[in-house]
Amino acid sequence: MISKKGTVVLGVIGADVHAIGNQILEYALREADFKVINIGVMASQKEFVQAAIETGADAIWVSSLYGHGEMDCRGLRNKCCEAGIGDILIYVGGNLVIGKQNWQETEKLFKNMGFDRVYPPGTLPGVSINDLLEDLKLSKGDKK
Amino acid sequence: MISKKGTVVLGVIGADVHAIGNQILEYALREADFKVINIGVMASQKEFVQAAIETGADAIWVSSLYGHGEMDCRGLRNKCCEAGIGDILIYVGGNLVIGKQNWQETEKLFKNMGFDRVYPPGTLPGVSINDLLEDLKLSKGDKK
Amino acid sequence: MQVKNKKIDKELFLKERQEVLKSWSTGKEVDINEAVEFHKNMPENKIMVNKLIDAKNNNKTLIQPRAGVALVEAHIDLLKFLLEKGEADLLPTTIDSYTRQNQYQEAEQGIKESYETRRSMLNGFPAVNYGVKECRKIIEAIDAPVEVRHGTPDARLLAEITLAGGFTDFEGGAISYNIPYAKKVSLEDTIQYWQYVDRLVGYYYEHGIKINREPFGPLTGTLVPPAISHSVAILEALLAVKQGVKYVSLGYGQNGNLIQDIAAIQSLKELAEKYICDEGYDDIEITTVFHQWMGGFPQDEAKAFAVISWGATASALSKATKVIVKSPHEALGIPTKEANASGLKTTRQIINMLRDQSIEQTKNMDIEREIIIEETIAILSKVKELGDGDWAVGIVRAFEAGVLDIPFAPSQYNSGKILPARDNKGAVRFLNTGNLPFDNKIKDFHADKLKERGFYEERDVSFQMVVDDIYAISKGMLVGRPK
Amino acid sequence: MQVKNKKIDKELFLKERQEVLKSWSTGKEVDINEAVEFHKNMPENKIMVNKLIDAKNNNKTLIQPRAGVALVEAHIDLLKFLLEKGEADLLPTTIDSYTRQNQYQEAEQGIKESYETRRSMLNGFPAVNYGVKECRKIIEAIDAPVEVRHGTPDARLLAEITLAGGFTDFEGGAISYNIPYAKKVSLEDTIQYWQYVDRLVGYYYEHGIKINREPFGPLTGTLVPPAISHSVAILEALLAVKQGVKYVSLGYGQNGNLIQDIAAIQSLKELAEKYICDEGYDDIEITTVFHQWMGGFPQDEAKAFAVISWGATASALSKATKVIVKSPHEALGIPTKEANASGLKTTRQIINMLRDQSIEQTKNMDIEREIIIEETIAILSKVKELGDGDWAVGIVRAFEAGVLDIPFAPSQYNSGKILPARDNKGAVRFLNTGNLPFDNKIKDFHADKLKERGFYEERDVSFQMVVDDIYAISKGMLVGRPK
Repeated sequence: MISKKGTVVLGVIGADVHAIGNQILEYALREADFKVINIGVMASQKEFVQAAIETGADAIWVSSLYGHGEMDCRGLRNKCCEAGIGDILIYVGGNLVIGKQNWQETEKLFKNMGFDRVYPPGTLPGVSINDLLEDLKLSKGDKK
Repeated sequence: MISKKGTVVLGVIGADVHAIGNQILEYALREADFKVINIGVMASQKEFVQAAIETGADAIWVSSLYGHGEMDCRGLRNKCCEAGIGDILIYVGGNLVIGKQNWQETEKLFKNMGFDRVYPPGTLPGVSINDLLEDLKLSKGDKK
Repeated sequence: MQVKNKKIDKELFLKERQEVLKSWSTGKEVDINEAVEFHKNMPENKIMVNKLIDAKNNNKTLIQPRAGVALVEAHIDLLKFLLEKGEADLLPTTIDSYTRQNQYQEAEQGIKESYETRRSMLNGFPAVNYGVKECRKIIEAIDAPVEVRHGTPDARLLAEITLAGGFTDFEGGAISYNIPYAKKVSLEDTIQYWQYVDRLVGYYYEHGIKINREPFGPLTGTLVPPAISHSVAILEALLAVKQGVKYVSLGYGQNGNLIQDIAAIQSLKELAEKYICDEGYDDIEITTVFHQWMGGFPQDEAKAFAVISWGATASALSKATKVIVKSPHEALGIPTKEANASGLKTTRQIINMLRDQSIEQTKNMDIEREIIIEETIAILSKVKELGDGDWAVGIVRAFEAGVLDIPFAPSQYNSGKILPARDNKGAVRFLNTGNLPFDNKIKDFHADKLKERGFYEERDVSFQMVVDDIYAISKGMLVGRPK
Repeated sequence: MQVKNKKIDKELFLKERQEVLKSWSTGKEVDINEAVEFHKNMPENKIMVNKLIDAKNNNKTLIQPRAGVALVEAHIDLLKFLLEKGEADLLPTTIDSYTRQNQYQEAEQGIKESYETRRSMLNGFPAVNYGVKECRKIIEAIDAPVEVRHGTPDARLLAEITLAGGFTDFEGGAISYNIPYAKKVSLEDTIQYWQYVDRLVGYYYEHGIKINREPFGPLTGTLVPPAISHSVAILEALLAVKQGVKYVSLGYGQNGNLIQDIAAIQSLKELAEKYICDEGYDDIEITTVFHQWMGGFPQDEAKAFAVISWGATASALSKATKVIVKSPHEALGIPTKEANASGLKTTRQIINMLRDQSIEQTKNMDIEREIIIEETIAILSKVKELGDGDWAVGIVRAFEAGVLDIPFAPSQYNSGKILPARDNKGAVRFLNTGNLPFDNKIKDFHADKLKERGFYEERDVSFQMVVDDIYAISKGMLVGRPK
């Protein structure tokens, strides 16, 4: 059965070692019939891009739980463009900045960095998976 | 030993039945060597004034714990004036209004009604007793 | 002595009803047959008894706030908020203090000023002034059972109006809403008032309507030894079932020592079932109510959350049928609706996390349970003896004799000789047993426990301990130790 | 295999120090003789060991927050606030994640951006970049002991700088700050790094300075079975005392089931004392640390307060020496100082109210205690066997063999075969014991417990239970039941 709905590169960016959400996301994506390349915790931007190129991934899912997301995520979209996969979907979620967040501002900050979807802490996997299905339908529709 | 420091009429005003603070106050005043006329809970303005006249009290201590204090306390100073004891010290304390209080406003409200001292919830007896000792010293000093 | 523990004759009851309904203008709206129909058409999930029995059978602890404001629409908004945002299982309508004293004129003034100032000038909902139709607006708007909670010595008209209004639970009793809530009302009077209320509930039952009755457990809410509140709760239950009440929730106010609190809920259930059974009833459903700490609260909200959590913990571990919840604003007066909902959510989280947990019965729990049972039986036996076998007569005489005695109560009919204080582990003991009919074994038990504390604190056992204990929790401790 | 559980030779140690101190510019500020003098002149109440031993002797539970920001003055303000407004007993300095990975360049950038934006761009205090003098500003300003808390696999330079800076407690260990905190760092390396840290602490001790060491108890912080974290804690304690450490605090992260949590603290103390004693030491002070719930928190603050209270309750009833406190902002990231203080105050109130209370030892507590002891002994015996009697060698080989295995850990040196899940009462059991050296009796115990839950929930025992359990508390439950 190769009815995979798509391929996702999954990882926790920067010096962040939060492994549990990452493992749950992998489990949830597989359950939802996606192919998952999990590059694990402490992943660099380069590792994300490399994995996406090697596997022809449809999306990159970046987690950041430790508050340094703002510094770690800058430039990821650029790196993708330089590598020729500029239109890949990039989602990010977690505790993205230090301190209690004004969510609107945080979301705007990361959207301006080129992320397609930005998720607050506590988002359940199903939410982002549904978004992904929708985004993929649209993008695949476009291609037809 | 008649070294009583003064006489206080003590009571809980209105339809309020909170008896415990009242009993503690009585205990604390007696320990501090005051004469106490405790008219107890559910005391009317008339009862306060009557007791003060009959005993030549130095102060009236009004408690109100149930939030109706604003309605119950209006006019007490007037009743004292009409009864010829217009310059008696009147203190009030407790949960004086409904809801979480802006204390400055509540204090102002009751000072405008003619109360000499207004206490927020949770005031320990010692605080008001010290104030009373000070106010009495001043007023007795005046009389000399 | 004119009171007797005897079911009120139907004709006499119906005649008295006419008088009661005349005591304020809204009384004439009450049509009991129409009210029975209203109840019959009510959805099952709005009936308190259904939810309580379901919880009892499934070992769940339900959560209920306190809440009441002066204006109907605001009151409905408040209850909806507590149901939806606060995740309450059961809802209350707390009645204002003027209505509790039958001062309907003053309540009217409070409603008027509340309209004018757009804020509640009353500390509760003045149900009598509003009457049946306005009460039903509440019941129709709220998708949960609603109980009337008050503190009214003579609640006959209040019961008529709120039960006709669709409320399915009514708090209070001849002792619990008199001695802690009134100064000069005689027990003969309140026994008769509450026999009327119970008879009314029984009347509804005869017509197929299940209404729950809940004696007010915590009494004065401060350092009440379990045997005292248990005696009162059971006596009020016995008076109630005599009038045809079938559903009774018996309450207890948290004292703070976990072992004593668990033992209290255990013994309350056990004793109530025994006494109800001894009177020959086999069709009474008894449930239990745990009140979170009723004494002084810390002003700091974080600390108040801790007190609320500790109450939630004790309620869950004691397996009470429901818990009455405090808010983090407790020390500051009546809470905002958000603070009220916060108290509920904290309690909900604790109850849920403890749902599948339990503590085994330990030796100390047994000791506590047994002493409470022994003390309560001693008191109730003497009450019955003083009443020559009649509980109602016994109550009146027992209060006269100080055999029933409630600490810190304002009533002149209470002898006020007993004095409670915490022992070295925070359990509430008797510093003075007054005229309670306790044998030396019980008296020595309490004296020894307090001596142990005195020794530890290097001070005499005295009233100063009581004062220290009263302030202790609001100052962040359970036992009021000297500095 | 180059690691051995052997005290580092003094000369070699002093030589290695020269290398370590060169690894970042601030290293040259460290003058250990001067640092010893600095410690000697420190007031007694700023020394962690003094407070811990006093608490242990007086059966008190101390409270400590987590806290660290990028800028020194802001960090001092934060700690002062937590001490004065939050009523903390002990204080931390939490180190930022770049420093934890020895990425001092990135930390420098974080400090710079924090200055520019006037908000902390780092999730902790970059102590290495600041150096000894700036660290001492903290110690001098704060009237309480301060511990370094981090998550650094190679913390040699961090230890040099912070201990010279006057900190009197240092968290971490070869396993607990590697396997849950790193991806590709070998155990051989971290064992050597931490032998160095312990040797440094031992060196201070030889010069009359008491510094406490605390292996990080909760590991990955989510559904860690007690025997797993106990094994790690005891192994790190054994390595530490070998290097001359005399004061060890062993930690455990709350699992949520009260009986299991109490039994865990009891058995941790018992086991640690046994193993330390078996190794021939009689001069080691062991204290215990209870971490409030380390998993996902509810976003709602009222519910978070309940989780904090429940942790405080378990810490008090288990009589842990100190409790590490969460804040009501936990689900949302790093808390404001006010929220941090709130968590402390809630904990303080619970600890105080439970100060004089205790739960007796029950049969189920004994069962839990015994199974934890049995499991831990099984693991540690196998570790020793694999190491041919050498704990350090054993650790490396045991991880290779999956005899030591930490659930949900990111390290490639962790086999990750074991899987935990809650049983029907919320205690954490093994759904998969992987290669743990458990006999059938232990395996059956866990299988039966989970079967019981599966039966109750009418579903198979599977990974879905684990997923449900991980989200449960943040959704308001302890056990992740199906809808």
